Amino acid sequence: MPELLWLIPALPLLGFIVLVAAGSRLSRRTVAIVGTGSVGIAAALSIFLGTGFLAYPPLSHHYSQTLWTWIDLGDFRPSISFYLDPLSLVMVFVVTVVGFLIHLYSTEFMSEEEGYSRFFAYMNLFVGSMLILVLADNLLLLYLGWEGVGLCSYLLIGFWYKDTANGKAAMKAFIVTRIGDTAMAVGLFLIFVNLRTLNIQEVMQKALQSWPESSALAVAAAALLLGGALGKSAQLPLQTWLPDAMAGPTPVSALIHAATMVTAGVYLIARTNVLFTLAPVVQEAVAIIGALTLLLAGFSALTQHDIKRVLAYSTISQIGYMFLALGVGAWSAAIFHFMTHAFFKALLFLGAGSVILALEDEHNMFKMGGLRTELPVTFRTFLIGAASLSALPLVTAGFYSKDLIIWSSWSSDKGGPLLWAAGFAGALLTSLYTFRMVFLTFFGEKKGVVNKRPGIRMKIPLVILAALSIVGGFVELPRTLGNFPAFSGFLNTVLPPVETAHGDLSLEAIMQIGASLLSILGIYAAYILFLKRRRYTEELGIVPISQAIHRFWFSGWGFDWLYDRLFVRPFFWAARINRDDFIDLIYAGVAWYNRFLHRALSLTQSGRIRWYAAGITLGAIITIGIAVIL
Amino acid sequence: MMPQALLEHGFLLAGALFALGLIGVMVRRNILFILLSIEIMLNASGLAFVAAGARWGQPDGQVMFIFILAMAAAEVSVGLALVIRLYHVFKSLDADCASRMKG
Amino acid sequence: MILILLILIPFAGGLLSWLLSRWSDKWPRWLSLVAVGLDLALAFSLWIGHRSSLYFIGKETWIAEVKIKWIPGLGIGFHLAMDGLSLLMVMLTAFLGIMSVAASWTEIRERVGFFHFNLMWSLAGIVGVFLSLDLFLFYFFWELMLVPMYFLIALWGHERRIYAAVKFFIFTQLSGLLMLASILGLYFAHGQSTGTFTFDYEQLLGTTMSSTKALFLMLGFVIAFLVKLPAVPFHTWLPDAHTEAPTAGSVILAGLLLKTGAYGLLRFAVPLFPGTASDFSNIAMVLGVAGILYGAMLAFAQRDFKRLVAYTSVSHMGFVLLGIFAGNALALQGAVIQIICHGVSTGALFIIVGALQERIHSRDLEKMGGLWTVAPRIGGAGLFFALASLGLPGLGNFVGEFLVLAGAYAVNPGLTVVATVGLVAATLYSLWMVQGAFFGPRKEGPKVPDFGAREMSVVLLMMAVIVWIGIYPRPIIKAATRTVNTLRQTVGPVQSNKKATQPSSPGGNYDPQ
Amino acid sequence: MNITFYLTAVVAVISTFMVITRRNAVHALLYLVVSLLSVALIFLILGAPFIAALEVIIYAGAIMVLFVFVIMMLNLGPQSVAQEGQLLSPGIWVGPVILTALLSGELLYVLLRTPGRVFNITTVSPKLVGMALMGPYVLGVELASMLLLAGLVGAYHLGRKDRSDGGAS
Repeated sequence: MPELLWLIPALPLLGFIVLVAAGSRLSRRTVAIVGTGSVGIAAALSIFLGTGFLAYPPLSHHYSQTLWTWIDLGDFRPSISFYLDPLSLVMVFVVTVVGFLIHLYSTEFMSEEEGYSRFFAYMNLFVGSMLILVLADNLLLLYLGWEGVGLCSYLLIGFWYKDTANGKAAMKAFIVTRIGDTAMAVGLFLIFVNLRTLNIQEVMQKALQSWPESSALAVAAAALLLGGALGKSAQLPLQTWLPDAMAGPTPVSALIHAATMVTAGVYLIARTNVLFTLAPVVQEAVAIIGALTLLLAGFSALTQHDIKRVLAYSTISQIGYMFLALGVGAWSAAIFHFMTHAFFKALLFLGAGSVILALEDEHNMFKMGGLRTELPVTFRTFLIGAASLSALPLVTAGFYSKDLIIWSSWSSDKGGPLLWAAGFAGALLTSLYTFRMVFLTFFGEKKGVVNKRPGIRMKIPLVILAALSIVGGFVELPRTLGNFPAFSGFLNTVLPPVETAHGDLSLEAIMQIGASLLSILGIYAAYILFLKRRRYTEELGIVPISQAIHRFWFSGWGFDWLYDRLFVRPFFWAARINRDDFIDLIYAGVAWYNRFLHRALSLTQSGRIRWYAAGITLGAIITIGIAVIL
Repeated sequence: MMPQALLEHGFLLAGALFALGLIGVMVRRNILFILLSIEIMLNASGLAFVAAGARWGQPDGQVMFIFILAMAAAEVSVGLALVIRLYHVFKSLDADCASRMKG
Repeated sequence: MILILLILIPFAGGLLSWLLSRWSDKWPRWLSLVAVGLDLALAFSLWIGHRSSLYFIGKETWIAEVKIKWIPGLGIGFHLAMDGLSLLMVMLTAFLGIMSVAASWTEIRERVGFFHFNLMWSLAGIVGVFLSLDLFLFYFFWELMLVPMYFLIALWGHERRIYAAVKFFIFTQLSGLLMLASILGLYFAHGQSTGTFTFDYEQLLGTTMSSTKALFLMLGFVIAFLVKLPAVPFHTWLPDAHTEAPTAGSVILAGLLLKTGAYGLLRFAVPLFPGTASDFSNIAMVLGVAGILYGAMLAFAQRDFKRLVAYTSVSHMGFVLLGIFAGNALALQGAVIQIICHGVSTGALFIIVGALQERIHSRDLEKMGGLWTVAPRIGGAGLFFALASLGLPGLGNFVGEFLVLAGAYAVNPGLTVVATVGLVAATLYSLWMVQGAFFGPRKEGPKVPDFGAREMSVVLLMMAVIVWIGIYPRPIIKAATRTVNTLRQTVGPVQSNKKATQPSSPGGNYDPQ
Repeated sequence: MNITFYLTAVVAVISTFMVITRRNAVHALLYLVVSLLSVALIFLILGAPFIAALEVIIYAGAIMVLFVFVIMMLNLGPQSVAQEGQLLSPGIWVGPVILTALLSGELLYVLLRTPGRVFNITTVSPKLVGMALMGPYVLGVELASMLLLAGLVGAYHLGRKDRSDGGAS
């Protein structure tokens, strides 16, 4: 049974190959069947393997399967092999199931588009690469998947390639993440050169044995891997690419830029948690970066007009939560939030997609409104997603996962009041911007004309994801609410439990109530500000200082501006200046000098005998003169 | 008493004639005069050989003169043919006319 | 004997092509194809036959050898030999030879016979360079491959072909002259110290001489090879030559001629002067890194598609240089793989550019754009090889670059980090190229027919090779193992003395099982 | 010393000077004949009667006659004398004279650096010359014959009238 493991990534890749080779000759129906089917079978297979894993957990707590040795050079023996443990099982489950639902949604969403087969080919390649990433048993294979998903992200952001702006956004995404990837590559070199292996489990063991805590190598290794994670997961300071990545089709944003790829950084850190434990400085940096990112992105989300950009900033912010959890050592909480986030954020993106499709490619929320009667299914599912994102207490998945993170950031020995405060404030921000979006889009007066209502293939994924966004949280109930830690229990063979420093039960309850109230308060505030009393916001918008702040937040805290001045322009300038290669000028100078000599000497060839005779005479004078003097 | 001579004097005369010929080559633009001046120079160098041969009482200097003579004859014949050709082409004896091979 | 055949077949093929071209233009094309195909088959049969002996460290170094007296009075012999490295190089030569003949099937319409004559002779010279073990013979082939290449550029090139051809010729000729001086210097140094004057490689190995003399002699070799490689600052002939050459010329230039530089370093410069070379290694590695970054930046700045690809060669060969002088097994194997993958991927990019130029008569990226709509196959192929050149894992170039960098990291971490920035730079220019040519709105222009069956099969073959090396590079690694080990045995002691503090020498001594 | 030698030398120099300054080619030619005859006399003084005879016969006789023929062929009239006047501006003399003076100065310095060597003049008979020519110098004679042949062919080739009125091919 575990022998089928390789099929999970292989099936989508097979789909990719079929679609690339024969895509232009297949009918749309066949393309949809191949594209969705391959992922669907992979999803079924992963559920099948997962139940097997749960029912009969292997003694070593993992399955592994080696296909072939990739490179064989002395110690350097990375192989193409897959490693299934609870952590990767969760990842595989989310990737395949959410991936399948989004594929299904896309079959309808993209039905009017050119390049239908190209779309599904890229999507399949993405799912395959993502599965390789999460199943890889060594860092090099992980890196392969890592770059593969980056590539697919690039290809899919730039899917509508005829618009140069999309291409630019795609390049930006690839290049910014590649900067992080480069750090990660250096990390790989460091790990291999010092530990003589790239196999993840061996790396962890050897690191524990040979690197003392806070040793320079451990810190460097963790920091370099963190660099990769920051790029891929769009955290400070490499977060700028994600909002622009919304140029891609909406299912792409849902799959890649919300549910799966952007959380690869979280997976990487969780996967190599030993390294981070060995480097407390870096782990603390992870927490701080997470906290900062979740706040900054939350404020930016509050000011966006484009519904997808709101969701993009929200994604950055939620991944910030995950980083916060990782930073305080609440590994399983991060993965838990990853899972619930994948459900509700995919749901929100797909909902936004059907709104956008209905209004003929209208992204601006201020031109929407009153859609709740026009698009009832979309509205209801979107509402569930929004509630889950805002962590509406008790009934939503987001509540359980986010609450766990906020609590951990207080209770963990690595946590603290400041980190907790950031998470706590973030909760208010989250519900505020989420329901701003809901109220602007679905409530109020109607502004647009609905042209296209979602069909069955778009509704099914919405409904399933909405269901998951609710029940997904019940796998892990806090001590105050039934104490059912099934999820973290499942993961505890891979991810060590959070080390609590202040584990007061009553405090936890108080904090949960506080967070719940905050979330509801946020929703209420959004109701007041963006639905009931719009003039408050309008009056606020007139004040110059708030305008300035608005602009600042709207532009994502000016990072783009800064990077543009700091890196992009100088680089372009240098490239343009040196287009003709100044080194060539040196050789051109030599050539010019020779040509000059040639001209000067050819002047002496006057064609006049008298001059030649004079020349000979002069030569004779000089020669004899030299002879005389010597 | 045998007649005596200073070797240097023979050389001086040869040098003077050579110098005059050289001035002629450099000054004159008429190709005919250039050829004449070359004859003067050749003759002067022949004189130097003969003078040097006379110093030792050996025939080698004279042999050299004969070679120079042969060469002068060959040179003049070709040179004069060239003069005719030049005049035919340019309708002038000005050697500077034939400067097509200038750099 | 088979080695002589390997050289003789393209020679004869070239001559016949020229002779038979008076009847029909088809003759030279088919003849050349058959000739290089035969070469590839021969090399392949050698590979199959020696698969295992390539790998195990046996007594004899060579899998095939020919040694005939030529001018014994001067110690010149006709000495050919092949080991794993030369076998790989010969196979690459034959493979790219086939590709370039196929790629110029419709491009070349004038003096077809003479074109193929030059192509074949150039290939024959290259094969000779990869096989000869007599320094005199080596120099002979080294010069032989240049002259036909000069004609290829000067006669069938683009707008500024004469300039480019002359520049190419002067650079390589001058550097070749330096090498000749060094060869003679080595010849006399060996003769003085042992009394036997010989050009034979195996005898010249381990010649004792003073360190300054060794330095100068090595510099002669190294500069010749660096010019060919090319390394910054000797690279400026390359963009002109590559840009102006016809497609087949560019493919051979980028795919093979540059590789002779790398091969020369591996075969001659380092083993002949082991101590000096490892003293020189830091400078060479800096040059390599400079090449990686500088080439990438120049590539990014270009508007001319072909010129852009040409500069990427500078960047990629920087990795090779870095790997060769990092000197451990990882880096050396990485360099070998990079040599092969760069040959194939850049060759393919040149074929694509050539195909585009044949169709739209321009190489200006700003005049292209949106070609994906009309020619998705060209676009897909372009995208694929752009990804290969930016080092996407799963494709061959990644394996090469990663191994080089991992090996170099063990020797010099700081420099390697700088070199790794080259990966970002490679992303920049590769994406820029794809964006400029294939994406964006379609500008008005002539009709662009997509790749036909011939071009598609060429490109697909090259893709297959890149993917194969990307996910299963072990045959290549195996084939080069023995060469790399021998190389490390000559250079190794010096390096491990230098790094005596580190107990397990990085990159590892290893015995393959 | 032999007064005849100096007198003849003066005549030679003056006549040679006249050669290079004349405008009329025929005049120059006649002066050259005078110059050659006086050099022949000097050869006689230096004890080389055979060479003196050759000088008169071949130089003054044959070669000069060749010049005369050519001048006659070219049929140069008075206008060529006038043209020659234009070509001979006074300024043109300066450079060559300076150069030649420098060269002569150097030669003089070399000659006069060592004290004069007086020697007895003995006549070297034509027989001796002939024996030397046909003895050790026979190869030179052969070469000279080749040269003369080449001159002959060259002169014929160059001098012959072209069928096509182009270059000298």
